[in-house]
Amino acid sequence: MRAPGGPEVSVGDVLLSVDDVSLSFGGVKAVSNVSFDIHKGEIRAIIGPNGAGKTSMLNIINGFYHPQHGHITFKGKTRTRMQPHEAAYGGIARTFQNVALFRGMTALDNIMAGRSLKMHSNFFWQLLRHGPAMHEEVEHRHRVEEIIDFLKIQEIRRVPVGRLPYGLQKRVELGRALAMEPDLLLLDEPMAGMNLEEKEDMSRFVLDVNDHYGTTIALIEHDMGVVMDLSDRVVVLDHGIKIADGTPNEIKGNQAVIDAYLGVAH
Amino acid sequence: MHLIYQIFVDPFVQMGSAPDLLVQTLWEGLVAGVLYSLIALGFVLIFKASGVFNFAQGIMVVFAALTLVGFYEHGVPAYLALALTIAVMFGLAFAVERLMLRPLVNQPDIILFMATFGLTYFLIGFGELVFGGDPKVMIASQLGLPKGAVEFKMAGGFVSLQKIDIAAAIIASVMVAALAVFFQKTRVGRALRAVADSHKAALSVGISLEYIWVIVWFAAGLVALATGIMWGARSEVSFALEIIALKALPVLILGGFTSIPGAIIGGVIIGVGEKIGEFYWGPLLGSGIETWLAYVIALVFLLFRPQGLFGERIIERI
Amino acid sequence: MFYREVGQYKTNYSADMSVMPLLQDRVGIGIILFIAVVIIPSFGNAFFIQAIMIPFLVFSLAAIGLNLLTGYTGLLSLGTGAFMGVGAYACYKLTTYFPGVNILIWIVASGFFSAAVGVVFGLPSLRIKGFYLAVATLAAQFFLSWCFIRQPWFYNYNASGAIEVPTRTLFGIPITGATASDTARYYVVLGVVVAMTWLASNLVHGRIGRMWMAVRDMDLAAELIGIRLLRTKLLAFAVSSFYCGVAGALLVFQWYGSAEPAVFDVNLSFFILFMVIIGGLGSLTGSYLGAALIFILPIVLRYIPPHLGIPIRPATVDHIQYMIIGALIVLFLIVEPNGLARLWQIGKQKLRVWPFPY
Amino acid sequence: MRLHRVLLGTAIAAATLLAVPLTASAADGIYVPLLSYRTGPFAGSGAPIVNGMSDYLNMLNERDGGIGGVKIIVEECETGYDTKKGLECYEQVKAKNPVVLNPYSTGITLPLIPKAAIDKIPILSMAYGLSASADGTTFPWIFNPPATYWDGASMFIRYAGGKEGGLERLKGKKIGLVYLDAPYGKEPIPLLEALAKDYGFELKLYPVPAAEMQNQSSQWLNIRRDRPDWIYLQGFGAMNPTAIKEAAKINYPMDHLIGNWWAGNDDDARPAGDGAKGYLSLDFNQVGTNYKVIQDILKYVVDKGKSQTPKDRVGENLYNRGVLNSIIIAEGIRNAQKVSGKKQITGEDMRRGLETLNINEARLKEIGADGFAAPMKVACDDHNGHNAAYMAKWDGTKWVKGSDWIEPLKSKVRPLIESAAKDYAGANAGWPKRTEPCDKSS
Repeated sequence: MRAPGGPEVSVGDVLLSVDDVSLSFGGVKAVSNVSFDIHKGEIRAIIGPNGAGKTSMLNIINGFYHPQHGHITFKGKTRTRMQPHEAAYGGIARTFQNVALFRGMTALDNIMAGRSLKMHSNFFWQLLRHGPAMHEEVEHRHRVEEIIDFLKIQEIRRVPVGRLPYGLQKRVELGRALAMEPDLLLLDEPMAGMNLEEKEDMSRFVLDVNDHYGTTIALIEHDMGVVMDLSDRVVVLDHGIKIADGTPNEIKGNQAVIDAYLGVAH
Repeated sequence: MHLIYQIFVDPFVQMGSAPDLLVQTLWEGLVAGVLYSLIALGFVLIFKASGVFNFAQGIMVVFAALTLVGFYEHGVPAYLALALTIAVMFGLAFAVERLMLRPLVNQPDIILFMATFGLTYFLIGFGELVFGGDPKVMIASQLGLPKGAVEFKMAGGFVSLQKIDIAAAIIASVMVAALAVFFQKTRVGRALRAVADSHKAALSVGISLEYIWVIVWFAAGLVALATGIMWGARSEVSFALEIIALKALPVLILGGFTSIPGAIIGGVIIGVGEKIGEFYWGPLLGSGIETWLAYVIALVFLLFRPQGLFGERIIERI
Repeated sequence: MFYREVGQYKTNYSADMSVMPLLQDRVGIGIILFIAVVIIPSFGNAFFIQAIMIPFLVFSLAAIGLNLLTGYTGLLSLGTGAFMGVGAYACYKLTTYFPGVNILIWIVASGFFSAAVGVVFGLPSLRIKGFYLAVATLAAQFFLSWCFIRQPWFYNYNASGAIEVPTRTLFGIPITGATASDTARYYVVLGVVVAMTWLASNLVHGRIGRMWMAVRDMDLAAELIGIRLLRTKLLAFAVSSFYCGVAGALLVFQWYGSAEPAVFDVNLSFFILFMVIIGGLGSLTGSYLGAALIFILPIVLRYIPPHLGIPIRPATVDHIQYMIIGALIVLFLIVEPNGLARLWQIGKQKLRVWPFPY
Repeated sequence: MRLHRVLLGTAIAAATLLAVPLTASAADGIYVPLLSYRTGPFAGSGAPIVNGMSDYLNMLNERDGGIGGVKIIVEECETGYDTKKGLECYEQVKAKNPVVLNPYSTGITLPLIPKAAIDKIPILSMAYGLSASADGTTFPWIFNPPATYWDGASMFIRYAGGKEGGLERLKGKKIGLVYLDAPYGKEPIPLLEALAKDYGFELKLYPVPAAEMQNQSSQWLNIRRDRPDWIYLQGFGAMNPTAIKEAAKINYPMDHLIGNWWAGNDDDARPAGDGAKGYLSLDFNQVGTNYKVIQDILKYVVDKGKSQTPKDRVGENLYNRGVLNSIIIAEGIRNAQKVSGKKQITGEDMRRGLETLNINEARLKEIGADGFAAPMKVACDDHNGHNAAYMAKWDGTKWVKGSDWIEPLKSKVRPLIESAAKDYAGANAGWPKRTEPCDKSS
């Protein structure tokens, strides 16, 4: 398997840069000529009104969509067409706007599944479930249990995620993403549909992930409060066009952004 | 070299040398295709409206035909028997909705699919219990369907079109036309299309699913009856007929599970394709290839167009 | 009461992750194995062993095979019968070419052939989903049956057009062919089926099992966590077909003793699918329960009337039996869409809290 | 409570299954199981056959109180022409030590052939199953009188030759075989190929896949292209009426279309009605009710309401064939009682009885089957007899005699049988050598 490893990037350098990327479905332009970059170790927010092309942007970054124009540079490696699993091997993990867990499996198995790409014992040991295979299972179970403790979901380990409340599902999904030990973590509206308390928990997790594991995070979020508190830098999209990019404070004062949100000029 | 000749030259030489056979083959393919389409139509109607992959369509064909002949053998005049059979098919549709679909509503597709297997078994047992397993002669002439054939000379040979086949083609087209009108013009038809698009939406605008399902299963039953009469007239009415229904499946892939025109055109393509293939290329492979040719055609096709000829495009989003 | 995990603490992960963490389960399996290995051969009569146990085990194995594909990976297949056929014919060709080699080796080896064929016909599964895939697998079914009928090479050009089973021995005891005793056949089948069930359960509890289920539950998300879809699906096809192939070989060599191509027709595929769905998708236990219900129930139904002394014609029994099976299938789906396996779970739950309702 | 339901079900199941052997204790009498197929796609031919079989045996019970004073215990086991169920039936009846078994399906016969010698149960596959099993030295336990499929094919060639004015006149002629694409259908091919070499006619094969039984237009288009002079139809079930209709469609001369004896069901020709007029089918039993044996059946069984045969269908072709089959069984039993000197015979005795079977004119008269069938003789090495058959002709509503008795080309068939038997024994390593001694024919 060819995992786009590339040179190690140190904190502060550009981890991922999006150059002049355009994507359209049929006639509809989802993203047009957008460029921005994400620095190693930062929390980067992507905001914008509904239909601004935020989710499409994430889908492009982890290779689910292929832009017609422009390209993505990740860890110094530039590519235009990347398959999702290549992105995963490269170190890009992701959570989804509407939870995309494996509903039939337990929370534990979901998170274990997140480590699939890190497990390599061969088929025949798998058949016997002994030797390397079992050893590997146990070793990764340790890592997974750390994550479970970190997210405080011990008691729901063995519950099929289909039966869990929404908030917990979001948490398990975060757990699955963390299990991949990503360099870049894409969070698509991690707090959508949560009450204040849950939002605070989730925010804490995001921050902890960021400094505890040093994971670079790009998140889409509607709750401005959250965005302003969490993120180091913010990029604003509207109708697929980048209208602003900067620190939370800069964005606060940016007229274009305000117009976009208030719906002026169109 | 010789093989290449056999594959790419010889068949066409044959076609040219005996055009009457070519025409006859095309005709046979067309007729078979029309009947495949009829069965496929039954599938499509039900799949469209209830998302159920109705495996029982095949046995419904047999059941309908048996009922018709059964009534007649018990001294009921042909047309009355036809009417009664239609009534029975309605009863069946009603029962299916009440006893099978309603309790299983919102179950995964595969469960409903499995349920139709149950229905198949039940109908096999019931049919044999009531009518006996022995084959019966279809009462085609009593129903006023024409007998004999029209023949016309052609290029030294002759082409003979069975009147019953012509009738089959006509009846099939009429049914399709009627269904098309039903879907486009009537209120129920529109409701049906709505259901096909989204059950929830349909419910929210106050369309009763139960009602719709009875209608489509009844429609499928009528289609099955027509198929049964036509195919029964071509050979005999026996449980072996059920096998024919499998022929409709490649038609479905080709035409798409939800498209009525797809079913028709797919049926004709498959019918003609397999007859031509069997007749001109079959001998090379040791014949009998029509048992799978249809599937292979459909499969190859599917690789390029996963949603079938007319099926709605499947857009995956996340 | 009887079924309590209380007090069974796991002090390390490997124990916690063993396939059967609960003592009761291990004891239960032990009892079942004891019955299968000791009780049945010593007390079961020829009919019970030859006409019920052997077919039941063979079908269970096939059901497990299909379950790995349909239940665990979510790929609906109607080609099972043909894949079993490939196994049977492969085994026949192998043992006629190399009569010297022990038949058990060939029975297992035949699995690899059907696995290969399975992979080929699994290729479309990347682009095709759901019922479209199901119908696509029918192509495999019909094409392969055609081969078995039309290509004399498969049945060594013999006049009857069917494959016959020569006598083969293990440690000097005949285990195939007419001279093999029921018990000998039974033990061979039992051995193979038990071993392969154990391997299957290892597989589904490990990484591969998780990958399959991930693909089943949400293939896009699976891809985004680094699971290669085609590879995983093809692996499922290969393993599934392997199991079906071995089941097919057992069917001919340990049960039928001779088979015409019609044995592996599409009805067999449906038959196995019933077992998987009624038994419970994504459950190995379910595969056994499903096989038991779908295969044994009709036999029982058949013998009930004569026992109750009801004067009823065999044919009529057959008809009514069809109706009952049909009705039962629908009923089961209504009562418990998740199959017998789920009922089994509920049962265990009840035992846990017995004598209290909950 | 769901659980309880399941547990209860399992309990009942277990109980019933363990109870099965209890019924195995057959009461005093000769146990003759009949494997029937009144259900499934082939029920059309299955029902009349098994009706005829059970009616004759019951008639013997009613009229003479069984055979040699011993009642015959007739029991049906439904196979639906499904090999799976057939094997299950076999295991079930095996426990009740039957004296003979009639599998009534090639698919069921093949697996039983090796078992017969082990379980000591003679298999009587009357004019079906494996042609090679006519070789008694290789297959001491299998009997397939009165004629094999190869005899049938040879009779067809003989008949065709006769019409052409001598077998040598077949030179350069085209002869087609329309057959069900399954072991049953393929049976005649080796013989026809051999004869094609000997007589210099061209053999054309038209296989009909089982799935396409009722969808044969492509096969008949091929026939229309090749224009074979004669066609032999080795079809079954729904395939036959379809084939006959298709033949009529392409205006194929009906008197040149000849079915084997399983293509001679009334239901085969009836759907085509007038279109089938002149269609011929090989036959080794007469049709109709004006034979004493049939009259007795009507008198003692059907009219007494002890049969499930509708009266108007007594005397149909396959019904009478069922009767003939039971005549062979009964005569076998009678012989067995003679050679073994026992009344309550075993399978072993039955094998000897069948091997010495000799139903001559006189005997046929005695059992009231005068002219009902050709005399047949089975011998130790020849388990078939290669007896004569005739052509039945469809007159638009019923079967009538269409020819005199035709002897098969035994000189051609026999060597093939023996070599095929050798091949079979060779292919099935460890095939037992015949140890059973021969009785001399009575």
